[in-house]
Amino acid sequence: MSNSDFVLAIEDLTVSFDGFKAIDALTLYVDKGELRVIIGPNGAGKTTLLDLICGKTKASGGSIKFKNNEMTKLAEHQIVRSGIGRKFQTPSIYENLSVFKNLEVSFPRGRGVFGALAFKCTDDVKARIEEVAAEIGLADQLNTEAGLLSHGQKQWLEIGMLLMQDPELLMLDEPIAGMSVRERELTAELLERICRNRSMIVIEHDMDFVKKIAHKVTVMHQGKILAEGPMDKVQNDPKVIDVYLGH
Amino acid sequence: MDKLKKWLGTSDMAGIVVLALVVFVVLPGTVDIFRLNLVGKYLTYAFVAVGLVMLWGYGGILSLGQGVFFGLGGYCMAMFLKLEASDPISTKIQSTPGIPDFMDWNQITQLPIWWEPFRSLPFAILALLLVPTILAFIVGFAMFKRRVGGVYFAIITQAVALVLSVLIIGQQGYTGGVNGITDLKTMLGWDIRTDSAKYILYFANAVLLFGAIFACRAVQRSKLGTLLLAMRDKEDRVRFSGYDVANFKVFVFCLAAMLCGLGGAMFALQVGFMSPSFVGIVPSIEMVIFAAVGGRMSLVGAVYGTLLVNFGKTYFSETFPQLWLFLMAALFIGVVLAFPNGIAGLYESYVKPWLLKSKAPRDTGAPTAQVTPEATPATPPRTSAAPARALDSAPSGKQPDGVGPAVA
Amino acid sequence: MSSQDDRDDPQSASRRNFNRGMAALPLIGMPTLALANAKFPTATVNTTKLAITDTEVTVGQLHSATGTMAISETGSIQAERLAIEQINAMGGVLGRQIKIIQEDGASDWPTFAEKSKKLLVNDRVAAVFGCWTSASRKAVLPVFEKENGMLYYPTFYEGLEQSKNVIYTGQEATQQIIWGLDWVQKEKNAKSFFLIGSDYIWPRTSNKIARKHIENFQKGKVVGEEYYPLGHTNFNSLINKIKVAKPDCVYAIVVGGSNVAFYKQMKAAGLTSDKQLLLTISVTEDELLGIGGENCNGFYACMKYFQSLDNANNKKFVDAFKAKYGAKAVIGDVTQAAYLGPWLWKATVEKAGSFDVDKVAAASPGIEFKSAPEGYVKIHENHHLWSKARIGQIQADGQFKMIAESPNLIEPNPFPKGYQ
Amino acid sequence: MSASEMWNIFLMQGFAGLSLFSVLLLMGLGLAIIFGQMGVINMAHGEFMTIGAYTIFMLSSLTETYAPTLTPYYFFVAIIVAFILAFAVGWMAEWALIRHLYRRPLDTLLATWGLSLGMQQIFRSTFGAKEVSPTLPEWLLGSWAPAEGLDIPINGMFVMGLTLLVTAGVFLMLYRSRWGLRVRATVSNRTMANAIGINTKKTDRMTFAIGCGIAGVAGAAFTTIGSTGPTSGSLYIVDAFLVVTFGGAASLLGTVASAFGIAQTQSISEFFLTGSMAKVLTLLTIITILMIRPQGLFALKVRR
Repeated sequence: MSNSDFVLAIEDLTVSFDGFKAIDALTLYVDKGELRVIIGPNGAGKTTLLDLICGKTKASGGSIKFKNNEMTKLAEHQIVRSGIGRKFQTPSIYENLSVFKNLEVSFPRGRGVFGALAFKCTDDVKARIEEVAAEIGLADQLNTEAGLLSHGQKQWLEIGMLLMQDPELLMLDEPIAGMSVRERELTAELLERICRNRSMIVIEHDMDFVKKIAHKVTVMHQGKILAEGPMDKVQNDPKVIDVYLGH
Repeated sequence: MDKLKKWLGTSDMAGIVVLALVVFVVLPGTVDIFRLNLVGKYLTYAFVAVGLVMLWGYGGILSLGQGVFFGLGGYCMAMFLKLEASDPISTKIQSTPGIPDFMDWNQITQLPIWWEPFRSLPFAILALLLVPTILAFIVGFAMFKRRVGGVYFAIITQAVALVLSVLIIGQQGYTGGVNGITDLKTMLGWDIRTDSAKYILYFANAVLLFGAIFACRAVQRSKLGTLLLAMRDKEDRVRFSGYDVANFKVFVFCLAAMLCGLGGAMFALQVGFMSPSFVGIVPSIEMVIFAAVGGRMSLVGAVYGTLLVNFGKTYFSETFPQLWLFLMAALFIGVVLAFPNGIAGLYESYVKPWLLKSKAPRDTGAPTAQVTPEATPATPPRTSAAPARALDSAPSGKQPDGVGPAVA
Repeated sequence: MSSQDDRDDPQSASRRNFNRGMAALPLIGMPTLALANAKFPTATVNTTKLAITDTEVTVGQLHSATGTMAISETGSIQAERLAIEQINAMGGVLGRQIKIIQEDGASDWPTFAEKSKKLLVNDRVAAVFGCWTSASRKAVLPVFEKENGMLYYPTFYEGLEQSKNVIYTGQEATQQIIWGLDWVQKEKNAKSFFLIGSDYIWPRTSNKIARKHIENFQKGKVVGEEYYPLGHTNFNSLINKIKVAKPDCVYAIVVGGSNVAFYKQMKAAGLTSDKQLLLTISVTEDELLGIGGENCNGFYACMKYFQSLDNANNKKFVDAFKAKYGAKAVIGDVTQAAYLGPWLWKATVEKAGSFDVDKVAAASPGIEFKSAPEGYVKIHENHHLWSKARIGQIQADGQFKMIAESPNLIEPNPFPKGYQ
Repeated sequence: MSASEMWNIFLMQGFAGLSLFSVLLLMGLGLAIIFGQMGVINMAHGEFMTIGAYTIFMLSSLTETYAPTLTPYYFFVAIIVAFILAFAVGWMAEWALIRHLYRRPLDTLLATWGLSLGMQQIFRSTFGAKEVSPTLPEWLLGSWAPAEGLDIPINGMFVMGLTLLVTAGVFLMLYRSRWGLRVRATVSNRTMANAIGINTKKTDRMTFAIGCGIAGVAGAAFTTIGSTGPTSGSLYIVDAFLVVTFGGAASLLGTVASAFGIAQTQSISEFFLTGSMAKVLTLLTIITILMIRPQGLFALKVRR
């Protein structure tokens, strides 16, 4: 099978921390335009997997190909620049800056030292910021200091910051953790909308939410893939049931 | 009057204008040339403090080796001035006339080759800017690329300061050793020791300092300034927004180093000598306190802080010689415990609200307006003792129910 | 403790000590006071706007009261104050009482430069007694030359300097080194030497002179020369090198806190005075306080003064010093040299009949001070002092026992030909 | 030079390295606890050592005056008193100062620097600016000569033995006691430690005070090989930090290894080079290695 059909092709990926294999010979493919949800019990290695893809953790072995380019040897910022965006588990925004500045900083221009010095917030940048702000529902909060936002709004802001870069692969680590019911619904809608022209990997625990958004679900356990497929199939897989309910 | 009050309260230019008045008008008009020369000396330290605002306040990087760069800049200038002061006629009692006196005392009979270019003023000026910058680049590049930060960076810069001071003291034939390079007299034939020269140098120094402040202000207001603040807050987020974080840190470290070099050179010109006592650890830490007292986030505050600490030091050491160390100690502890944002922070929280009592909108866009008292100035390096996040744990604690987004 | 006396409220301290000084010294000066001022009107004795009134003359004192050098400079501060009080008790200088402005150099050379400028420009002092390290002197020297001040510098130092504006009351290097080396060669039959120093200009220059003298004049051998950073505390490797080189004599110019570590570790390594000859020019009674005499007894030091010198001048001096600063106070070479400063200045001013710095500088050569604790001193043309060199052996109680003394006064020679 | 002499020098040089190793380790241990375990940059560490040194001085004077017969033995008591005094001062310093600053490690640096200035001035006002020399027991000075030409410094052996004892003690306390468990729990997850009922505040104070106490012991022991004055402690501070950083801050074993490595590098290079150049060489080696391996020699590998 050719890898080039996939946006992301992970093969034989392994990482160990002092002998403990957090990810063990894992192979995973993500299609173009696919929204993949990864579920699994605590310690299954989900977040570690995202860390590996975005370069935060270096792999002990195996390969990660994004659009057929090897990512494992690249630095984090190079991986981002090739089109992978990642949202962290806890909202990771610049609390001291305004919403506007948060988005502006994420705009993919002037990324070098001197580029940043010369960077001007031109009209097209402003237009883009306003567009994204509207998308994430913070259009009227542009001048608010980000630290003052509610927890849910912070999560959205971080997603917005990723959208500024228009990544082809977007990875979200528990985007609805700590959100109210209403916020969850809105987030689900948001994800569906932004998924239209890019691939996404989402880690989530909330099964209703997963059901609502997932194209395909991967279940991880002890650093390995336990099952993969549509939600209803995976849900009925005895192995999965065993893992979730067994011990 | 109200208008003035409002302007003072809202514009960050106001602080600069007031400082300019103090430095260019009030001080020269009120103090004698001896005290003014002292102020000039303090203002050379202010370059370091301004650099530290950028490096420490904005970049979250604490260097305990800024004295190294101050010293290097000063030595570059002093080497030029010393060569000019060592013409064959005024050094004719030496066994080798025409070389600096301390070389003659150390049986060096020929000017070392690396001293030669310092006969040229343009070269010396270039060197005093570039030598500190290049050293900062090498150290910074090596460390930031490997994500050494916080405490570790501070300790390593401290070791660099120690190495350089041991080297300078040990190679006294080439550097003047512990005495330093003394007895500097003229620059291109212009006697720098006269009162008129002191005046001119004072103003030249002040102009350069304001140039430095404006340059730093421009950096703060650029996207780079925003990025520095962003990095200090969430370094990983910046990295995963596609920025090579290390490059920005190297840049701001080099910038601070260059400012130090400039300050050192102005010091050598105004005081008339340069000695390794600036290169060591103690002066480097003292320079950090200048910025801390002034407010680590405020360029103008750093200058006030420098002036205040040094005036205090001079005054107390003249008036209460045995008490002044206690006062310095109290200053260090007090600034950290009670006023983590220094003078500028006090201004922000007491003076400004008073100025704005007649209600004026707050400018939220300018980064200078944002001062967070509890901000951790630096993220610990990856290997620090900071607790590792528990694997795959969901965020705990209650979150406030947010208002729903206006998704149409 | 004792050394703190000088930092009490200066007024009460000086009053107290003034009374003591009065008791100790004959009151010859007092009746002549009014007369003197008629004889020396301020307008004629002070043509350069120095801080001098009909009854008072202001001088500066510039030492490190704080910082790492405070250890060494405390003695000088005390001695200068003692001398000035005694002079005041005798009626002062040209009928004027001496008033002191004390500044703290804080062991920091730029601070020394700053404070010296303050003393000369703002306070217009007639003379400054101060500095200890070469670095501090080098830092203030341009200021004194430019502002035309007068500095009395007490420390034995490396030489290579001579200024109209400085009187060097300590020995320059050749005075301290050459006679001492000749003595160990002659009396102890030392042919090979190991030179050790802290890494800065005085030890390096002194060792250079020592090496030239050993190699060119004594035809001896230098088997090692080592420098350690100031504040270094570990000398075991060095001591092993000494053991390998087996010199007849170790020539040590270690200073400050390193000194203590060096001698304690020498003793612990078995290199005590019964096994190893050691001559130092950097250990005075002050340093012995920190080292402990029991850790280096039997070694030799060469300088011009020891507290134990047996002469009438010295006895009076030591008694006065102890009366003022406590029975435990010790007096080292530099302390004594600092004590000379005010007395020499007084004599010079009286000879010149003026406080003007130019006249004082011009009148300095030839000034004698016969009641110096070290015996007799005279200012040379080059503003250094003629003085004797003496060898003392360290005793367990922290004092020196004088073993030998140069027969004549040694001429100061700050730019020694053949040693550069 | 004969073979036996060469052998003696070799042995003595080896001992010099070991003795420097124990000096570095002893001064690094207290810091390893404070800096390594708590992340507090205690710039006043040297001054806590000075407390120990002055304790020896005070007790030696007392012993000389009131019980001269006990002079050979007071040293052991004095070391314990040094620990207690430094511990008490450390306890107070933590209460007054450090506890407010746990979230701001770089600020602890400034605050403790201020503390060190103040302490130095207190020493100066109390004991005078000049150095003092405590009278040490005669048996501690001098050398042990098992063979002709071979002299082993007794004070070196004493410091070495003490270092061994203190290191063993620290290891035992950290890995075998309730306190150690609490400290390690607090270090790895403060919130969690709090949640399971560990009084982290008390643990912090105890930890800081114990670190200071060990500094006091080090200072007391160093009176046998170094000076006692208001600024004596500051001579050690940079070396101590380098030892701890170089070892990998959180690892005690790393501190031991790094003290050993630095001591050997310095002592061997001092033997072949001049003192100043040896110092430069040692420092440059440390800086270079730290640049290549910023986490130090021993570091925990965990997911971040």
